[in-house]
Parts: sequence; structure tokens; C-alpha cells
Amino acid sequence: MSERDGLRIGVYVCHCGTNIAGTVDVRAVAESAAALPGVAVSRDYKYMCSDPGQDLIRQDIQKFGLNRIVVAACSPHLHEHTFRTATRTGGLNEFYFQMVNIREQDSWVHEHKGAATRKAIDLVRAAARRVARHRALEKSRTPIHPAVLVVGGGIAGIHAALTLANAGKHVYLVEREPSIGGHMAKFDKTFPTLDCAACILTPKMSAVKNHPNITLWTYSEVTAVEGYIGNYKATIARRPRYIDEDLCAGCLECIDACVFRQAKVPDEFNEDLSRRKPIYVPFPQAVPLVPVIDPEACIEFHSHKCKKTCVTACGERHAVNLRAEEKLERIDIGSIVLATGFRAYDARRSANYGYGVYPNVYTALEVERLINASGPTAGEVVLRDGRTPQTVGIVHCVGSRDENTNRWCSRVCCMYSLKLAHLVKERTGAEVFNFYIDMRTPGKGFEEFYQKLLSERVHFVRGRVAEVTDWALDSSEEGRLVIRVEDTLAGLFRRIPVDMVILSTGLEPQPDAGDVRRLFNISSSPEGFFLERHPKLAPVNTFTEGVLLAGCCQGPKDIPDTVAQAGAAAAEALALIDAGSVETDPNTAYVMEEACSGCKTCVPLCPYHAISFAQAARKAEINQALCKGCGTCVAACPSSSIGQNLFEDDEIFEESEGLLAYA
Amino acid sequence: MPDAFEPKIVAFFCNWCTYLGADLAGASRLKYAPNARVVRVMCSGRVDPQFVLNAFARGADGVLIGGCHPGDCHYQEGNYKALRRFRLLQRLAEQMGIEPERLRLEWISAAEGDRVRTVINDMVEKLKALGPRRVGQGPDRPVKDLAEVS
Amino acid sequence: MKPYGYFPGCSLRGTGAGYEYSLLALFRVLDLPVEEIQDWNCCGATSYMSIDEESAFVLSARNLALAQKAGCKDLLAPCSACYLVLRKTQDYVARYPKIGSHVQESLRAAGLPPLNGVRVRHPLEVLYSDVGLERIRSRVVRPWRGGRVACYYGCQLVRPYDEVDRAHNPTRMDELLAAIGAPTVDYPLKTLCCGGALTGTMHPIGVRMNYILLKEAVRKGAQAVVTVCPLCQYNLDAHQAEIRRKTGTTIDMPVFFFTQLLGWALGADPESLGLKRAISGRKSIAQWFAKESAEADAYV
Amino acid sequence: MKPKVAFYWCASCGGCEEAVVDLDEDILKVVAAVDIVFWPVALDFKEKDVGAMPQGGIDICFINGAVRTTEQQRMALLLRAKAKVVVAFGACAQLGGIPALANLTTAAEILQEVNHTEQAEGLPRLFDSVFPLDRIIPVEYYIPGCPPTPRIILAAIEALLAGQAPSLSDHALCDECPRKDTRPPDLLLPQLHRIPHYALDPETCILAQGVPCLGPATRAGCEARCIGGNMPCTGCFGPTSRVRDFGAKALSALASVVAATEEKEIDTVFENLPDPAGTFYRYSLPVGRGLPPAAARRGRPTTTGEPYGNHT
Amino acid sequence: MLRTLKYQREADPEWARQVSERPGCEGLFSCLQCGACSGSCPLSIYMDLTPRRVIALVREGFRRDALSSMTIWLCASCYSCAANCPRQIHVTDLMYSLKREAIRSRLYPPRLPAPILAQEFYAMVRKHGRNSEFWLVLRMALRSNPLLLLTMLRNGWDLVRTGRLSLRRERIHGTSELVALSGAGPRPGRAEA
Repeated sequence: MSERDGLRIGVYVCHCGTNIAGTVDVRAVAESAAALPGVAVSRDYKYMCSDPGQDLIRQDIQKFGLNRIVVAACSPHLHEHTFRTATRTGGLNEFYFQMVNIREQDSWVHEHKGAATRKAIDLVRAAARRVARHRALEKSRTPIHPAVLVVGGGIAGIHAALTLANAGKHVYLVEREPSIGGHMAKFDKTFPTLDCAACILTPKMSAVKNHPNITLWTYSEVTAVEGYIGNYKATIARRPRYIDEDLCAGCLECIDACVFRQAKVPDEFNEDLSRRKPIYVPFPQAVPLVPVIDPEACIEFHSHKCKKTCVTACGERHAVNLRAEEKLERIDIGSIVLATGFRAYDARRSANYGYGVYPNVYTALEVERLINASGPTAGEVVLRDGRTPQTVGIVHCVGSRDENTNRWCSRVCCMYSLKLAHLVKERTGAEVFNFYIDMRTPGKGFEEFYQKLLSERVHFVRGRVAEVTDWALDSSEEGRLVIRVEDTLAGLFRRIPVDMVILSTGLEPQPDAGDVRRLFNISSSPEGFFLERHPKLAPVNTFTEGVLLAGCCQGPKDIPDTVAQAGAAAAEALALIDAGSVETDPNTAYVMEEACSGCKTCVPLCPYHAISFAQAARKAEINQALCKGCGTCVAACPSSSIGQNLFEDDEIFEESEGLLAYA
Repeated sequence: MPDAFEPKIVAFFCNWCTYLGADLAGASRLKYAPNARVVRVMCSGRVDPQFVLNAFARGADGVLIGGCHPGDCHYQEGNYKALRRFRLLQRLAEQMGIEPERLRLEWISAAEGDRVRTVINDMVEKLKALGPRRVGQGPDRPVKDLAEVS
Repeated sequence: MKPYGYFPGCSLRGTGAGYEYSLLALFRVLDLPVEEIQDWNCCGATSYMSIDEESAFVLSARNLALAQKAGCKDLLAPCSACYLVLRKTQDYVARYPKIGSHVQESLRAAGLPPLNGVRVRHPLEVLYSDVGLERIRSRVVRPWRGGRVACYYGCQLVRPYDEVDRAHNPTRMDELLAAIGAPTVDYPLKTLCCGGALTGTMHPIGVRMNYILLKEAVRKGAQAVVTVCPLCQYNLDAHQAEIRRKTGTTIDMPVFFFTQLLGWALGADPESLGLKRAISGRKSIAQWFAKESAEADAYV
Repeated sequence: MKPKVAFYWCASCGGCEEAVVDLDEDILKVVAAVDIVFWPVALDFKEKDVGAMPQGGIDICFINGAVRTTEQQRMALLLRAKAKVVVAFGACAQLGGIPALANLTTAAEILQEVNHTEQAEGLPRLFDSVFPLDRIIPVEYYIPGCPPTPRIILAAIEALLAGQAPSLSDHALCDECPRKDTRPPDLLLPQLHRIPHYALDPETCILAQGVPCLGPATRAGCEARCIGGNMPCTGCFGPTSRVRDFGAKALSALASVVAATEEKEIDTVFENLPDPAGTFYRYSLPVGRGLPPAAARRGRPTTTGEPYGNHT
Repeated sequence: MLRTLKYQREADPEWARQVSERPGCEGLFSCLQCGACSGSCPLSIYMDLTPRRVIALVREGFRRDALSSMTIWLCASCYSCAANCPRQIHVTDLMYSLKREAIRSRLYPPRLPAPILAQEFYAMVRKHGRNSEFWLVLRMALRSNPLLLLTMLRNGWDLVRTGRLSLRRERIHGTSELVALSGAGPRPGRAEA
């Protein structure tokens, strides 16, 4: 379409308050655009994304008979949808629109106003030339499969699964460990209300188990995902637990019967503070309450000479099956909620704190288990030698806020340190010292909890602990751990002897977060947590439609925030399902049938097998449902016989040439 | 002092990694040289060598292609196809008198805002050292002579 | 085998003489060739840095250039301060283009080759990585019969270029000594500073720091301290009489170089280990090394 | 009255003239149907004879060869002034052809390297570049090929005589290649071969054997004659109308089907492609950047047109 | 301890900026004031200001307070601050930088042996290429506090007795090279003065 054909472009340059206008001379950009061929109207406006801003577009379409719209504002990832909608509601096909990013990729990254303005002018010119080539296109509708896959059975996954299931949707909940519950199952109390973690979690766990709409697969992992929003196919590998879940009644007699009379294997659930047998349930409230056999520890798997007392104990039920093998489940789902959680920082990496060297240096999670009534000491806070600590030091920010380990604030450590301080003091009467850099208590009831701890006369020393050592300078330090720290508030260099050190370890991405990210085709932030689509506007969405995030896999957060986010993710999934179908951009490649010579260059290039060679016509054919619009085949087609909606050759040529007209 | 040479760079950024990385650089308010103009494509595999040579022919001093890291492509392996084309294209470009510094392929993820800055700054610096492209070499060569002819 | 370039530094020619003797003797028994850099100069140590950093780097770089000229790939710097300064020079030359070009230009003006990647090595790391525990263990001819030792690494060797060992709780010397059968104690002050030059400039403070180190070693049951640095050894060895006088303790323990113990165990000529140069703990030394009969008396 | 026809050659090897002569007995039909007013290769005409013609004195003028010298430029302008219709005949006139590979260097360098001399006085001057004909004068029609095949020449002449545009296929060569069906649909090449070192199977798709064949990128119409001779297509018919840059597209297509993924492996594969410019731009180096002229466009115009006419 | 009112006019933010641009001092403004440097410093108990407070003074631009503090001369360059800093600030290098500036600006406490030792060491090495331990200590003591010699007497005797103290003056052959080395090239970092 050329000017002669009645091209009438409307150009809108957004100030975004001072976000853009502070660095880009928006008036100059609009004026320069007004002089471009085909531009009928060109304006700048304070907030284009606001209602009046959008109205401006709609009114101009009517008033000036516009047939193309260009908006220069923020990233298309933020508001392309907004302005397409405005274009449509103004009476035009929504694809007669082009967005120009002059905020994230111009005003925010440049300082020199002249240079930033020139760049904006070039980008707008390019867009005006591109938009002239745009064609009217229709969005397609994809039906949404009503089932949802929730990956991860911690509190985030549990809450998301229950929300969805209660709304009548079918959920597949996949958990890697033998039981759901995640980190929360290890806690005794939760801050700041100090309610019992088990009391609030275990009912939800059994609700999961008993919910008719939830298929629970523990000890399982997702190994493959394909498809697209509404129509995902996932493969789940179910590791053999060697006890048949359907046959087991949960009597646990097999565990008692094990030839290992003594538990000898470090118990992961208790942070290795106790021992378990080769056949075990991780904890008494485990869901499902079905034992697992650890083939690494079970002698039958090594020597094949075990008496197999477990099999005998099970008797007629025949639930123990030592020959069980991995099973693959293949499911169809419409959307996915990732709730894969976090890993606690390995305190050994902070060697100056002596974890793994001095037995009385504990991590916070270990102390959670010590405090827990169903933990290895039945809730008694005692040292490894059985003594009750008289003085306890809690070291904050271990593996957080540190360039040498993790740069970020882990967000929960201040509060759980306060909680542990309270609980330890309550159980032992010990003097408790907190060593912190900054106290961060910005949640509901958090500051009040801090005040409570202050009034309980817990010590707060502002200073990053330099060292935990057993170096004693006098008899008062003899046989104890000494915390060396600058008390930055009192202006003192202090040595504080304690009996127990608790390291408040930070939260890290799961070690295999990279693999998970690739499996589900999403991105991650610099530190490795999964990247949300927008930190404020789309905190549970990812850039992959239909894949949602909940909990700490997206970043450190506490239980209330995790549950809130899990609810939000469930709501997003529900919205998709209840809509029944989703509109998708017509971003697909297509073969110009009359032009194709049938050379087959494109066929093997498609990762989704969307291209086939039609034997009858002897030409290539693209399945529009399978095509995801990467455009690799378009770039490869040697006779330019493949086009791509939204990214046609001539659109890209126009845009890049328009850019280059700059001086 | 003569006007300092400001190289023109056309950048083809993949929608999922490098373009988001550039958005992140913005959100983090990192500052870098204003010489690059970004064309968003869905995947580095969409970058047709025609786009690249055309950009040079129309006066670009450099062309930057940004894609996801190997193994991270949103479309599984579009970036590998980009890499294959790029390796051959760069050899062709050299024959045409386009120095290798002028044509770059970089893997930049959505998390690497700082890398967007580093790469663009580095490229601008190298192109400044190299100077403007010599017109009259390569595919755009007849342009100059045409003026002479007509 | 290409010889290790050897940069003794000022201390090994003076207060740290025992270090040089035992180091060379140990490398001889291990058949590791060592070649001293001709006409080396001061590394540009701490004090020089405090006046003029740029010329300290130039000074330090001259040694690296001399090593290169001699064709060395590895340059042994047994003194922790020398090691640190040489490494820091390389680091700054690489990291700061301004410093880099100044150093390279200065070298050119003096007719020396530009810096080009000599590896600065400490004997501890050479023995641990190049020789290895296995080989040390297999070469032991005199298993250790002396007392329990505290391995003291000092500060500058492991920080901030923690390639010799970890900055916190290093263990390589402990492992090497365990390989010759020497019992080591858990010593929490492995990397606490000995005070360095402060024994000279702020004497009471320096001596106090030495006292802390020795006292803790005694508390942990050590009968000797083993060091990897001439200044550490000097400080701990030379001030024990003063410490006894001032604090009323009875500390009198040998302070060894790790090369002395290793040299002994691996069969070096006892005379060549510089044991005679000890100031403190001479009685223990005489006793522990008496195993080799009469000759022991001769060198203690 | 018979149409007046002229033939002229510029920078070319003479193969195009040969092709006309090669029409055998069909040439007689042509000669009978037209009145040849200018054909320096075959008949004794001089420049002044053309100069003497009135405007429009030539009905159809066939020009083969690219334009390299001031003399060729002068003749092209002169013939354009006299002819109602100018046809760019053959790859050199249409695309620059093999002579235009000289554009990878300068005229002065070539003279130095080959003749150890500089531009001589009194002789037509060499331009620094070689031009396809339509960069010098407007051209109505194109007949592709190096040289055009007899069939395509005859068809074109017949059409022109009938007052119609010569029609061209706008498919790629694979469309008419006899070996089309032997290319497996999932072809990815582990390695490339060079013709001198590789015995080609006479039945199988040449690309499938790992030898670069530009058939997928090249306009059909030649009846796959090179393939018939068991040689790969080198692209003399130029691109289809939808392609802007033949070489870039051919390169893209070939590189896309290389199997290697690691940078090193990829480079190893391309070691057997030592001259990318000569391979992909054998006939079309000067038009690489631009649009094919409008008259040559057929099929669905998706990459055509310049809304603002702003080319540079 | 007497507390004094600090006027903002005494601050020199430009100086702070300059310091932050010196090699090794880059991290200055990212300091969290967490005290890991001071906590791990074996000498901070003897210092008038802890290293953390020196950083606080420097980045607020209180030049004189920072440069005349004893802290920088008590730093034994053990680098434990640098190894422990969560912001990877090279505190030791910062101390060196302050030492150099203090000497150039003559802001160090008079008769303090540490800066005198540094100057003597510098002069000796600059001239001869090597340090002679005996002569160095002698010169330092004479210039700062000759009484120091008395306390050193016993140590000295121990060293002589065990053959660890040489009275020989060490020097290298290539002293002409030293001259060439020190004369060449531009001097980066002179801005410190």
C-alpha cells in the first residue's frame, strides 16, 4: 500500500510522564514523524496507555480516517496488546498497528538527549515504513484443555492444585520427593503468628490425597513437555518406590520388619540429624503414606541375598515389589503451574562460619527440625552431645547479600531468625544473639514480632559476623564457639562465646532450575530464579503462554506470599480454562502454494514438525496449528516462497531500511 | 575537531532472549552507546542473510544478531541455524570487504541486561576504531559508480 | 624438565635463611631443578607500595621480566609477601590498562621483555599440585618422630589470590605434613595475621599478636608451629623470650618452615636444612632430630 | 512490414551470440520474420548507422553482456534512444554475470594484477564496477541464462513478435528437476563435497549427495540442463521474483541444512566451500543488494515495491 | 571521648569520588557498613577508627579525618577484610591508597615508625634495588625513636648468633636499569597527590 493508495498513518509518541520525555524530546519526535510519507496525524501525549491516551487513537481513526497506527512508548512486551486493542476498538484491524520501544531501549538506557531523540526519530520512521506493509489478519482461537499440570508439591503446588481442583478442574500434581509438603513440612512454627506449620499444612496435604480431581504422582518428575497453550503434552517419569501405592495400606509393618534393626541411613528429611532405614516414609504425616525403598541402601539391590523380611511382612497384600520399574505417564493438559521451589544455601561455602567443621554450628533448617515436635529430638533443642545450649548466636545473611555467594536478599531470613530466636529462648531459656546487617520486617505483623523479640530481651548486634571460631582467649571462651564481630552500633569489636551457632542460610534456585527452565521453555532472571512476564503486571505469568509460576521458584518469598501467588497462578489457569479457548496471534508461517518449487529445504528445519511435503502437489505444507512462528523456514526458503504473518520479509526490510535513513 | 564518527548498527534481536535482555537493561537503567537500532524478530533463526547484506548495502556500519544461548532457544534450535548461516555469511562478507568486526552474532539471555550493554559498547568501540565502511566494496559497489554514469 | 625460576626475595637472604636452605635441599631430593633469577631486585613489598604504587609495580615487573628472559615458565616465590606482590602486579597490569601500559613501557625503556604470563608459584602449591601427596608419601625415608604441630599459613599467601589454598581454613600444608607422618592439631588461627612488619614499627602490638598465635597453638596441644613465610617464622620465633618475660608464660616452641620438616622426612642432608638457625625451642629440635644420632647435636 | 530487430553485445563472453546462432534451422524462421537492422557480430553495421536511425527506428533491441566500459555505456544509451523495446539478454545483461565478479576488486587493481598497466589513453575507459544493463538504461524485458536456452529464446522472440511479454517460470529449478523426488524430505548434510573430488551419482539429487547445488534458489526454465549433464546448478537464471538477493538466499538455504551445531564442526563443513562469493554470486553480484526490475516480476509480489521510492 | 559537631563544609565529596576511581578502590560507594572488614581485622582493636569507619569517612569526603587516622598505619596488609567483604571491596588496597596520600600530604602522625619505615624502605630499594634488613631497621629507629634500638638489641643478638642478620649492604648490578625503569612512561594515578 502506498500513499497514493490512501495510506493514512497515525503516530503517537508517549511521554510516559518523565520516563521518556525526560530523555527524549517527544515533541521533536512527533514533529519529525508528521513529515513522513503517509502520516496523516502525529501527536505526543503524556500517558498513551491511559484511557484518554487510547481514546485519542480511537477518535483519530474516526476523525482522520486513519488506517495504520504507530505508538512509540514502552516495550511491546508491556503494552503491544493494549494498543492493538485500542486499534481494534477504534474500528481497524488490530494488526494495522506497530509498536516502537523508546523507553526500555532508548530513554532509559541513554543519557544524551540529542542522541536519544535521534534514535527515537529513527525508530518511529522505521515503524511508519513497516506499518505501511501490514496486512489485516485474524487471530485464531485455540481450545484450552481443561486439565492443569502442577509441578512441585510444596505449599505453593499444594495450594494451586487444591484451588483448581475445588473449582472442578482436573489437576496432575507431580512431586519429586516421596511425599508432598516441601520445605514447609519441615517447619515447626511459622512467623509471625507462630501457628503450627503442621496444623495448617497437613490437612491440605490429605485434602490433596483425597481430592477426586487431583491425580497425585510423588517420587516422579516431568521429563518432556511439548505443545502450546491449551494443548500441552507432558511425559512424567514415575520412579519405582518398590511399594505399590494402590496395594499398600500404610501399616508400615514392612519398615519394622526390615532386616536393618538399626536405622543407619542419614535421614534427609531431618537434615541428616537422625537415621532412617533403607525402607522408610520420610515423616509420619507423609502423603502418600506409602514407604519407599532406597535402592542405594537396601542390601537386596546390592547382593540379592536379603531375606526380604519386608515382603514377608506385607503378606497377602503383595504391595512390596522389588522388581518394580520406572513408569512413564503421558498426559494432555492446557496449562502448567511451576512450583518447584528453592534450595537452601549450602553453608559450607561460607567457610569462615565453620559449618561442617564445628559440630555445634547448625543451619536454620536443622534447627527447624530440632525444634519440631516430630523431629529427631522430639522438639528438644539440644546440642549433638546432648547438652542444652546456654547461649545461642544466630548469624543472618549467610549466603545472602554477598557478592562472594549470592547477591540477593533472601527475604525470609530476618523473620525466620526472629522466630527461631523466640522458639529457642522459649525452649531453652538461652541467651540469644542475633547478628544482622539490616533488619527487614516489612510484612503484616512482622515489625510487631520484632518488637516482641526486643522486649523478650533477645540481643541484636548490628554487624556481619566475621568468623565463628573455637579459638579461646580466656577460660570464659574455653570449649565454646566464639563469634567475632564488629558491633557497629555500639562501636565495639566483640567476641561473644556461644554454645550453639545457627546460620540463617539464604534461598537459592534449585540446582536443576536451568534444566527445568529449558524443559518448560521459559526464561530466568540473572540469579537463576524463573523470570515472570512482568514484575508488577504479570507476576505469575511467563513469556511462554500457559506456563505459570508460583512460590520460591520465581524468587525468595515467605509462606503468605507463596500461597497468595499460588492462588494467583491458579486463578490465571482457571481464567484460561473457563474462557474455553484462547486467542493466539496469527504469528505463523505459510507456504505460497503457487510459488513453492518443492525443494524440501524447509522440511527438516521445523522443530515442531509442522512442515510436511505434500506428495500430491509435490510442495511443502505448513500445519498452522503446529507452527509456532519462529520463522526459521522463512529465512531458509531459497525461493522466498514462505511468508510469515506479522514478520513478513518486506516488513522487516522496510523496518531495517527505515532505521538506516538516520544520519 | 571534526565530527566524531558515530557508527550505525542495525541489531536483529530475538524476541525471547536478547530483546528481553535489552528490556532488562532498560529496566535496570544501564547506560550504553546510542548507536544501535533494534529490529525485533521472533528468533535469531528468522534472520535472513538478505536482511544483513541489505542493511550493509543501505549504509549500516555494523549488524548485530542477538539470540538465545545454545540449548536455550525458545524454538529449540533456531539459534543453531542462525549460527550456521552466520559462520558462512561472515566469510562471504569478508570477501565483499566487510570486516568481521562489523557482523556479530551474540548469545544474550533475558537475564543478561549487562551483556547487552557490554556487547553494544564493545561493538561501537570497535567500529569507531575501524572507521566508516568503505563504499565501493562489496555488494553495494555499483551505487557509487551509478552516480558517475548518469 | 624446565627448572623452576627462583625468586628468593630479601628475607630468604637474611632472617629467613633457614627457609632458603631447606627449600633448596628439599627440591634437590625431589629432583626438581631450581634456577635463581639473576640480579633480581626487591619485590616492591608492602612498604614500597605505601609510597609509590606505580613504581612498585614496575619494580616487581622487572623480576617477572627477568624470569621470562631466563626462559622460566614458573617463578617460585617462597615469601608470602613477594608472592602476593608479584601476583598483584600481574593482576593489576591485566585489570587496569593504564597501569599495564605504564609497566610495559617502563620495561621497554629498560630493555626488558614485556610481561607475558610467567606463572608465579609458591612452593606449598608446587609441592601439593606438581609433586602431589602420593609422591611425597612414597619418598618418605624418615617418618616424623617429633611433636604435634600447628600449621600456620599466615595471611598474604591465601588472600586475596586464593590459588595456593582456600582463604578460610586452608589445609594443604596439613595434608603435606600428614603425608610424612607429622600429627597436626586443629588450629583455628591458621590465617590470622602475625603482625608482619608491626613488630618493627609498633612493637608491642606486633608482639601481642605473636603471643596470641603461640598461645592458641599451645592450647590446641601443638608442640611446634610450622610456617610457609619468612616473616611469620621470624616473628613467631624471635619474640618468644620477650613474650615469656612480659606474660609470664613458659612458651618455648620451635617454629619451623614446612620445607624443613619435609626435607628431613624425605632424606635431605640434615645439615642442609638450616635447623641451626632456630632461636626458640632448640631443646625440642635437638630431641626430635636426634633420631639420626650424633650428627643431630652437630647442627642444633 | 517486418519488425526491425537489433542485436548488440557488451561485456560478455560471446556465448549469448552463439546461442542465437545455435537456434539452427529455427534461426531461419526468425530471420525470415524480422528485419535485422544492427548485428555487429554477424553483419557489417557501424555505430554511425545506428546514429542515423530515427527514434524508434528499432522495434526490438537485444543486448547481451554487462556494462563495463564507457563505450558500452555509450552504445547502450544510443540503442535505448532508438529502440522501442530493449531486452536484456542473458545473465550478464540481466544480473551482471561472471564479468561482474570483478566487482570484488577495483578496475585499477585488475589492470595492475593482470596487465601490469593502468587505464590507457585513447581507449574506452573501464568503470570501477561492472553493471547489469538496467543500471544504465531502462529495460523492458529480460531473458535469463548463461546462455539462454534455445527454447527460451524462441519462446521469447515469438512472444515479442506477437506483442506480448515473454513469460518466465517463477518457480525454482527443483520444480522441473528430474531428480526432484530423490531428495529426502529430512535432508541434513553432515558434510559438503567439492565436485572435482566427488564422483556424482547420475540419478540422485545432487544436493542430497552433499555437493552444493543452487537449484532450490534458481529460477526454473532451463530444463535442468546442467543437472542433465550431471553437474550442479550454479544459478545462471538468477532468483525468482520474490527474492531480493540471490546469493544471500542461496547461502541461507544451504547453510540451514548443514547438520553441524558446534561452531568448530560448522567451520569444518564449510572448509569445502572455499569461495562463498564465487559460489553464491557467480552471476548476480551487482544486483545482490537491490530489487529485481519490475518487468521481471511474476508471481505473488510479496517483497516488491518501494512506497517512498527512497532507495538510498 | 569528646564528640564534635561535624560541619558539612568540611566534607569534600569530590575527593571521595576521586578516591573511588583509583585502582583497587572502586567499590567504595557500594559499602553496606556491615563491619565484616573490622570484625575480621586482627588489628582493629588497636585502631582509633575501625576500617569500616574509615570507609564511612572517606565516602562522606572527610579527608583529613581519614588520612590522619592511625588505622591506615596499623593495617598490616593481611587482606582478611578484602576476603570477607560481601561487596568485594578491596579494603586493603584502599588503605594503601590512603597511606600514599597521607605521606604525600604529610598528614601522618609525626615520629610514627610505620610511615618512616615505608619511606626508608622506598629510598633504599629505589637506590640499590634490594632491602638490607639491618640497615633499614637502624635508619627507621634513628629517625623515629632511637630508644627502639634498645628493645631490639636482644632480638638483634639472637639473629646474629643464628646467622640470620647480615650487615652487608645488598644491591643489584642492574641499578642503571632501575633508573630507566623509574623514568619511563606516563605516571598513572598521580591524581592521588
